[in-house]
Amino acid sequence: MSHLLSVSDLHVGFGKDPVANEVVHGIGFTLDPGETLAIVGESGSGKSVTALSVNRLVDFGGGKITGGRIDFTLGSGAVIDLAAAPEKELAAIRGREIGMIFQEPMTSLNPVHAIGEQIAESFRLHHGLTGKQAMRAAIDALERVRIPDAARRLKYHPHQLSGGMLQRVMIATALSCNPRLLIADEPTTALDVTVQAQILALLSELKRESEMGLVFITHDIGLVAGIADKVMVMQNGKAVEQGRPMRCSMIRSIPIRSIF
Amino acid sequence: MGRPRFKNLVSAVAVAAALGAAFPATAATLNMAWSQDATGLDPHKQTAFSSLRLLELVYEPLVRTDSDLNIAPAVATSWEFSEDGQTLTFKLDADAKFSNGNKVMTSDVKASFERILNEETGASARANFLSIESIDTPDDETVVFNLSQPDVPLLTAMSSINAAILPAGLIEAGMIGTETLGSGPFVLDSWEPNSREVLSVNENWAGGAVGVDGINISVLPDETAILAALRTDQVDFALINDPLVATLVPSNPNLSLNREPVLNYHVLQLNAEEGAMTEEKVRQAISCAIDRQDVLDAALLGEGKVTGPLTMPAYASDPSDLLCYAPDLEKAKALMAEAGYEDGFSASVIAATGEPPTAAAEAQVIQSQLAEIGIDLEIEMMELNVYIDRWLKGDFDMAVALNGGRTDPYTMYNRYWTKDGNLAHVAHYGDDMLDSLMQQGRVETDPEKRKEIFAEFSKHITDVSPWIWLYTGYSYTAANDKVSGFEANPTGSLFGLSAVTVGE
Amino acid sequence: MTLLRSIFAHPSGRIGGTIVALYLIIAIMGLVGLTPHDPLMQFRIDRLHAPSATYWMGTDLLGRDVASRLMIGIAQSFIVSFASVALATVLGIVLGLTAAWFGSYWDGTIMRAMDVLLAFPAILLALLIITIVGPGTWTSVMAIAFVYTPIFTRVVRGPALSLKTREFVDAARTFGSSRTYILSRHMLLNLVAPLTVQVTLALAWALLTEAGLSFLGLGTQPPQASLGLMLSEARNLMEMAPWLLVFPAFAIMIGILGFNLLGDALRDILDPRSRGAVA
Amino acid sequence: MNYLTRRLVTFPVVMLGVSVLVFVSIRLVPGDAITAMLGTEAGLLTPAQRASLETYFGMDQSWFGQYWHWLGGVLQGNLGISVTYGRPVLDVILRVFPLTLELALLSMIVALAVGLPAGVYAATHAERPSDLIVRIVAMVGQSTPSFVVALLAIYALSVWFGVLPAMGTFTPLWEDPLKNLAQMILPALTLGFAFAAAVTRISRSAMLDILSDDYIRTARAKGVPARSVIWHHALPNALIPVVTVSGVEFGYLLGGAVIVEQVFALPGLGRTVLDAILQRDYALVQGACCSSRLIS
Repeated sequence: MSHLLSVSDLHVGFGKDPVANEVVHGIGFTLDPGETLAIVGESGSGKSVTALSVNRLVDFGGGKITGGRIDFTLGSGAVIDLAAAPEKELAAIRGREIGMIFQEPMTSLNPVHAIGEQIAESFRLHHGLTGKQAMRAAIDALERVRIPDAARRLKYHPHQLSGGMLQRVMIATALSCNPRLLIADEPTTALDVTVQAQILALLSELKRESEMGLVFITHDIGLVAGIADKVMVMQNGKAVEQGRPMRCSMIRSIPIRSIF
Repeated sequence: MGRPRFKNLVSAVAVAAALGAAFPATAATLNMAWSQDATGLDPHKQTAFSSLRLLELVYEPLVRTDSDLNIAPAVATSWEFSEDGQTLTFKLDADAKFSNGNKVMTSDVKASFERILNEETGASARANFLSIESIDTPDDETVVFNLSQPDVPLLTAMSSINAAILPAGLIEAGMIGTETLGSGPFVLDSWEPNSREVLSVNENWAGGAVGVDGINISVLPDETAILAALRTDQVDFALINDPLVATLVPSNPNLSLNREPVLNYHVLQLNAEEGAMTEEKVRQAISCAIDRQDVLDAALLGEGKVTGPLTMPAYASDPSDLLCYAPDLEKAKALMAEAGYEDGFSASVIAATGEPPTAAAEAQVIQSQLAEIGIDLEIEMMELNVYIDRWLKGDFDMAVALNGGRTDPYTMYNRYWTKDGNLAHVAHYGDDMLDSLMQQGRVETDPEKRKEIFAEFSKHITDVSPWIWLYTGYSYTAANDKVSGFEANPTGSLFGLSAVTVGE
Repeated sequence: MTLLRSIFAHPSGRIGGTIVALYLIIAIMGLVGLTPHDPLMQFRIDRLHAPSATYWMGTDLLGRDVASRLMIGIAQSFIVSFASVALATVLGIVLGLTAAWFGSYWDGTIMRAMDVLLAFPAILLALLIITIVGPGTWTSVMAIAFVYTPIFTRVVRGPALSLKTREFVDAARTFGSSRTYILSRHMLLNLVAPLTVQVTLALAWALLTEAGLSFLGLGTQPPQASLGLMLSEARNLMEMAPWLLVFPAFAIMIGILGFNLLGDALRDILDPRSRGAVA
Repeated sequence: MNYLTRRLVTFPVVMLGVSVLVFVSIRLVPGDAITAMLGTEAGLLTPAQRASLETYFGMDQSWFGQYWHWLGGVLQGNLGISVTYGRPVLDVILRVFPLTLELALLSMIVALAVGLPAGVYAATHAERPSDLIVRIVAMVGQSTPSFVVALLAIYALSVWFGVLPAMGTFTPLWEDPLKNLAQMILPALTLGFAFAAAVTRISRSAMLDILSDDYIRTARAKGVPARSVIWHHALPNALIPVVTVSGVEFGYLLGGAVIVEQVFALPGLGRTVLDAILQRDYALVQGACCSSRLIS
């Protein structure tokens, strides 16, 4: 049974000569449905770039995949190498098959549109729902992420909601089409501790409900134990450690410098 | 400043707009353009060329000057001086009517001239009529002017639109200037200043049938735009001031250009009361140093004719025998040396931007010509009204000017060269000979003698040369092939439009 | 001179920089007199000649060499633009800083005065100054400066207000530095970036206004030459002598293009916020 | 809310300042309504004639008296009588005002219609040759004096195409929209062209900033197609800086309008003010200047 996602020998570079200034040097990992992989590393270790390479968002940031494969099993069972796929195909996969949430909820939602509108947009895009049905679905999505009184909140604009609330909206949007894989790029870093715990609990609950694969990127080793089935530690663009969480070697591999 | 009643003027505008009386309405409407718009509607007060051109179509003076500059009938059919020249009698045209149908009465003539003479009105041409002591109207067809002394030029002064005959009723109501009611060939339907005038035919005009149904005049300040409008048949007829634009008209097959020599003269006025130019020899040196034909060729592309002080054909003499009309640099340098200015002096010249359009070019050519005899000239270009303000105060060393010409030498120059002339301080010069010649010219009734007097005047003034007379330009009218029958007039008057027809 | 190197590294900076440098050289040559012919000399027999070997850009109505006049024209337009923008910058800095630093009362009056100036249509304000004082180079400089000062005042006051509250200014105060020292040393240095950008854009705008004023007959006075005056003189000769219009028009266009490109480059180089953004 | 109240309080003060500045400066200009009307013939006036004309033009009172009289009039909505038009200043302004307003609005529309797409195109193709071409064309637009563009437009149209917008007169929109637009298109394009260049550059830099913002990345992560990422997500946010700058530029449009109205012979507010100054029509200059302040 092929994995949901298997990344092998991934190389990613930036700027005019991506090969010369390469940031990710030969990363490889696999993920099965319902499984959570935590990617840990200090900032600048290439973990976010790896995450962004999976759904090729790195191309928009001036980056380029220079080597390796990213095999992803679609809902239809077909396997596709995302690294080589043309942008047209990728656009169809993003949102429908692969969802993503980011670190800064405050700036990750369009300030000019109401949140209801932004959620409904995914439904319209991938399920062809019309205005009224899409709004109905948006309300369900918000309730699914435990946002009270969802109907009234539809008309709110991002600046009218708290960070935690916004992150829930992000999750609702990302999961609106029941993607098979969710990439979470440090979703809780910008939130204070109490809200952090709620979001983590929410993520693990949702993961259990839908057999969804989760790639969880963080620099906070403490979080990994609670949520991750597998861990990969990255440093300077390379994977220095992979395996079950809580293996003592794991801790040694975090360079001392990062603690201070 | 009471609120002038302009209701019917506004309603006329609304009617014209609603009718869409804009061009090309009926084929017989003449679409015309000029660059400077009239600045007012009161014929007694207005002096700007553009205002006179408009008012000459609406109002009529007692007599008119035809294209050969002879006096022709207008409101009056006949006129004669008495033996002793102390009275001037006019016989009015029986069927002369105002555009509202009322007959032109002798009382209207009397009221009009009383308005001109009354200082309250501020009529600009008042100085020309000071010899009128009283006006009698023995019957309803004759008007007799009793004069304090013989005044031959009075007749020509009466031919100017500044002596237009207004309805007495309108004068009492004080409505001159906001309403127009004249006895001329056209009626002013509407006037949007700086934008457009609409004229229609005055059926009651005593001068016979008018060739067109009406005239739409557009004001296009930029003359290149006028040329473009002519080429695209947006207008059929146009007045052009700038010779540089006028010479481009013939390049289009269907456009024809009409050049008409005018009386207005281009002149370099000197200030003979201050500095080096108090020396007569220095002024003569300047006259000899300036190559008039070269200035004409450079600044106006040769569009004009070198002239002496008198520009009207009747009195104009061949300028070549006047002092230094053939440029003579050696003589100029010699004169400068004799006057003790062999290494020259510096002075400034004022000129108005764009009025005439060639002023800047003329000033620069004169500057380079005078540099050859050591005169370091600094040019001061200024906005027209600032220039006029300084010109009226005589506050200049030199001035590039385009002054108005008249059909009679006396009315043309009495303001500058007579002892009590209003603008003597602007002329910056005066001597007894000029004054006496002027007075003799005024009273002399025999045309031959008058010619001799003014020829001598013209000889003497160029010798003394307080001013350097340069050349006269042309007034240009351009028309496309649809327009026929226009006869230009040296006074620049557009009265000829009354005889024009607009074909298909 | 790292600034120069980074300017020439920047794509539009390279083009803009070379154009402005070229213009400066031409202007200096014009002023010094290194022109093919004497710009004021009227060869009236060669009037309105098309561009030829002797007259590279042809001759004008009075037979003067257009190429030489163009060189002193560029010099004149540069002088008017630089002087007016410099004056406007100085006025802007003084007014902007006083408004920002002293606040409330000063701020109110100065900004209201600026509103009044800004309320005027630009050409009209220049026209009034020029008609009162009389046309000429220095009056055009004053007129353009007068119109541009409010903009500079705002450009200075904005950042100055925010800088005033920043820590390093308080820190400087704790060191006991005097007010003028703080104003000049700290504030100004931080304003250099927005100011330089505004200056280059203002130069482009000043060139345009000078041309507009000359078109209305209120700019530089004959026989002197400025790009705007040459354009307005060529207006009626457009058909007979197109070269009279084409060369000055291109000169102005490329000149302003140079300033704008330089301004863009400087904004990207100096403005920290957008340092990362793609140029 | 305090921005609005501050604006309301300062507005009359600024207007007062403008009116005083205009009042004094127009009177400092040498030459007056009499020389403007009579030209050199004004020298022939006898003192009595001059005095009567001065009362007619209201120039005999002291400056302070004239200003006080004018201010009093304004409060009752009477801006005085224009000497050149022989009509109340208010009527004259109301007749010429729509033209300039329409010209300014049309040029703004032209500028946004041309500038925005060009800016967006340049931003989305950043650093590729097409981006440089768009920027150069925008720069050229911004660096050509409007009267040169106007003159060339008139020459080209009249000589090569034999067609020309109606000049001299103005047919208001409500009277004959077809003719009005035919007349206003070319002037609006000329005035709008330079302004479009400015809009292009502003929208380009705004778009560049926005395209690197987080919510655009989110939109892409949602699988939103590229085209609607630009038009639905990025552009609305880019409009904010474009609109604010256009507001400021609107004031400059009036300056530009003077020259375009002169060359295309359109009797608008810009040209009326210019002629009023040349004619020394004090009341009209005063009224027109203050009203041009209203629209900017």
